[in-house]
Amino acid sequence: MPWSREEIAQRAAEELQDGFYVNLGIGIPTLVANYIPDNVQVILESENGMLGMGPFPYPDQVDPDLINAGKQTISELAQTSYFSSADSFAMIRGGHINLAILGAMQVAQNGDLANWMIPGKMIKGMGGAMDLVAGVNKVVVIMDHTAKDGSPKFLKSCDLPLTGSNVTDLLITNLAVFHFEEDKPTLIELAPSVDLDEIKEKTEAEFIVSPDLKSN
Amino acid sequence: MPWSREEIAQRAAEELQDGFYVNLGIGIPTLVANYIPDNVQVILESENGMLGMGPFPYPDQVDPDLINAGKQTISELAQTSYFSSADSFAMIRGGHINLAILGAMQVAQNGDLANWMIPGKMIKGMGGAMDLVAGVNKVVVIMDHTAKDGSPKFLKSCDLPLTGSNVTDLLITNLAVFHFEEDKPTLIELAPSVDLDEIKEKTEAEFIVSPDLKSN
Amino acid sequence: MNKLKNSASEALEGVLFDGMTIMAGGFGLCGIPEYLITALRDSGVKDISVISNNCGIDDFGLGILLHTRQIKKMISSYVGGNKTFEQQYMKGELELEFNPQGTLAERCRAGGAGIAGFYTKTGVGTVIAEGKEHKEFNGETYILETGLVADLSLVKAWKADDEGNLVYRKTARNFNPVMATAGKTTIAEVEEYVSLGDFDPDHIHTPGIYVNGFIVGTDHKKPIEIMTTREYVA
Amino acid sequence: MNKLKNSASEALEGVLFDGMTIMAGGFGLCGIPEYLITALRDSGVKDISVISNNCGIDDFGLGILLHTRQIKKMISSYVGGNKTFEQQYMKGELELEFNPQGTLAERCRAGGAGIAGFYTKTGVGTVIAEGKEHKEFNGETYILETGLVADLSLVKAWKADDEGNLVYRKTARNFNPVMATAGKTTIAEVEEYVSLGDFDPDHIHTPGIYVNGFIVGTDHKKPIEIMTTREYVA
Repeated sequence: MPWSREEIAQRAAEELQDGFYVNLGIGIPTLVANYIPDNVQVILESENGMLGMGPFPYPDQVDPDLINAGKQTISELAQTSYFSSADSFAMIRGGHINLAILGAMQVAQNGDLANWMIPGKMIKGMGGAMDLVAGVNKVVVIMDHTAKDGSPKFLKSCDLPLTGSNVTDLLITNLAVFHFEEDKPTLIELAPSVDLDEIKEKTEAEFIVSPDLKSN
Repeated sequence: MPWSREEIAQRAAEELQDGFYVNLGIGIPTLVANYIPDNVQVILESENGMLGMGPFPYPDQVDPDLINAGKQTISELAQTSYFSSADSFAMIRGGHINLAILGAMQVAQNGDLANWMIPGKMIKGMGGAMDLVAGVNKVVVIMDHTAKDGSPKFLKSCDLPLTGSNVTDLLITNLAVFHFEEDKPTLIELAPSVDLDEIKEKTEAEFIVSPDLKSN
Repeated sequence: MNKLKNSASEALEGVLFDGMTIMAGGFGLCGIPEYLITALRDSGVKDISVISNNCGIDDFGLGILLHTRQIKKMISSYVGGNKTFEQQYMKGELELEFNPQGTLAERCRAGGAGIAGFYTKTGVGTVIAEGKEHKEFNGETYILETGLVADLSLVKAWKADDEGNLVYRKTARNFNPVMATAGKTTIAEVEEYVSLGDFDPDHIHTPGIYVNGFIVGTDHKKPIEIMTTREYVA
Repeated sequence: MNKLKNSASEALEGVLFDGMTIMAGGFGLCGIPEYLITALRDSGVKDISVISNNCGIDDFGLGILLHTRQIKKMISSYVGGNKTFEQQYMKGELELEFNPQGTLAERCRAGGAGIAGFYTKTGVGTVIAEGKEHKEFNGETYILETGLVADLSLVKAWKADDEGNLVYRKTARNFNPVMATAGKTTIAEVEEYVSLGDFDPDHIHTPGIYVNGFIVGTDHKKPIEIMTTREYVA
């Protein structure tokens, strides 16, 4: 049984380590905040200029001057600090954020990531995604393993315009988890009731199977 | 009669315009602050990270956390702001300071300025001088017209290592004032009892004499 | 020298011309100079190139300058959620230059700081890098991006004093401080005017040197794009 | 995660090694990490390259590391007023690299901000430009300067909270905020420890993400190099 969106988020949350500074992308990555382990303290960064992002505010505490990078109203915490967009991306580009969790349209076996535009459609812009994948220490990508028509999204090479080249460190899909090192990605974990044959069938990218492959 | 140090400072103060942001170098330039005209309000910048520099503090208000770029204790004003060295030089390099008044060892006819090192002597470093001459909109240089041995300091070309090339906008010596434009510097003003012959004799640089040459 | 102006139109007097480049602070609708944008619209200035992270929404923020077709070109990182924008762009009536958000912020900082160009890893291997100079530093590839300056920067702050010192509030700070440094002229819009000396000089975000004038707006609309809340748990 | 350490030596445990590069904040003797410099001396770490605007005076600040000959190289903008420095340099026992002050500050910022290099006008036509890449932008010549990072940055702030958020005081801020961003490890020395939540988050100068640990010093000496005062006029 493939992982649900919540289960993907939960699996991604396992990558969080105590003391990490983390940026969560828009969409499923946002859900990761709900699964931070009890013994782990992380500080969430929002690239519009905030460290120490808190949960959504109570209805009577909504503040139009306090939003996250997804333009949602949020709250602050005791450790919160604010800064300019230039300082925010200095932090991101300078490698000070330990982990980013981002959604994707396509990932290639060399770690290329495409998540910002589909040619022919109106392009909305890359926002801060290119800066995040270029600057953050570890980039965890989460996406469905295949497109709605069943075609693979984990490819030999992306055909969509790239967000970054050779930037993915870990790929978590609804079927499996892949770890990226020097050469080829390594399959390290399978979703419940998913077997290697199904992964091979639904994946275009070449990958290695870890000797310690974990089944759930 | 040549201008005294105070008179040179007083002449330099005539270059101040209302609303100007101004950086005063160490030494005689510091004296300029004593001659700011009554109808002119300027804001002094200190490149160690302060806008709105006030006068020396009263003895019981000395604060070791509040010094100017010459490491002298100073005071703050109602409009004062503090910032980092990076932000300070962003301001200087970005052309936001209207006027700098600096001392010099040598000036050349093309506006080259040397004021930071004498080969063979222990070099102390250029501090912020290279940044100031490269970034500030108008650079006013003040120096004695000749060295102690009588040799000219306003030269065809500097033989000391440069602080900046083609950076001088106005040169005020104890004998005269020169304005720098595209081609050659123009002599625009003489100190009291100083005549053109004396300037010619004591100057190596080629210069034009303004038709409106002002005698004092 | 009191930099307080009586109105947005007074503050913009003499600085507007057709074909000019204008930076406008804000992220989404957060921290945008509402009244100054309205004054821009009312001025009728045309063929503007606008440098701003976003382009407002259909009926608010920079979006209102699309309806009047005053914008010729946008330099932004994200323009989603604006139908008018999409229509004009698809018809070829509007030029668009995308910059990665951090590159856009850094280009504004560089412009204000006298840095003509800088090397960044952001965008290497993407369309953003096409036609740009590539250079290796310590075995890694970087691309050259250039500094940006504007004829006019319009910023939104929380408070200002007579000198034009500015303080921003929470995430409404965003692009405003860097854009304030990169305008040949910079006009600020604030919610509160304080007396000289009321600011702690250690807390000033934008020193007055960057601010040519400011206006005090009342009843800023500050619309919320995506209202998200949690419930009180008994 | 409380980043408060019990002592300077505890804060530096495990991060020192011979031949390392260390950034130290401060301008003259203003805003220097006194206790951390003493701990550096006591650690005996050798052959350090130090990036700091100045090198203290003979018997205070970084100057004390000259007496013990722990410094191999200084990267500074101004080293006047230090006899020990002059002697060791003249004897060829000490390497020295001068950077214009603004270039030094910007190189530290660039290092912390992931900017590999940047183009500046500062130093064009001087010895500083020798051997550096020159490039024209809009008809003006600029030189390429590179970003600087350090194995360790030692900074001095006024106050810190548990998270390591820092606030500086007056001109003691100087190089400290940029150097805090450019250390692989950054240790701060403060005068006052405040509880989490005591800072207004709009007033924090250095977010805790840049600070690995901090110590609270008591009775900082803060010597004054040039005491200048005016008289009360009756």
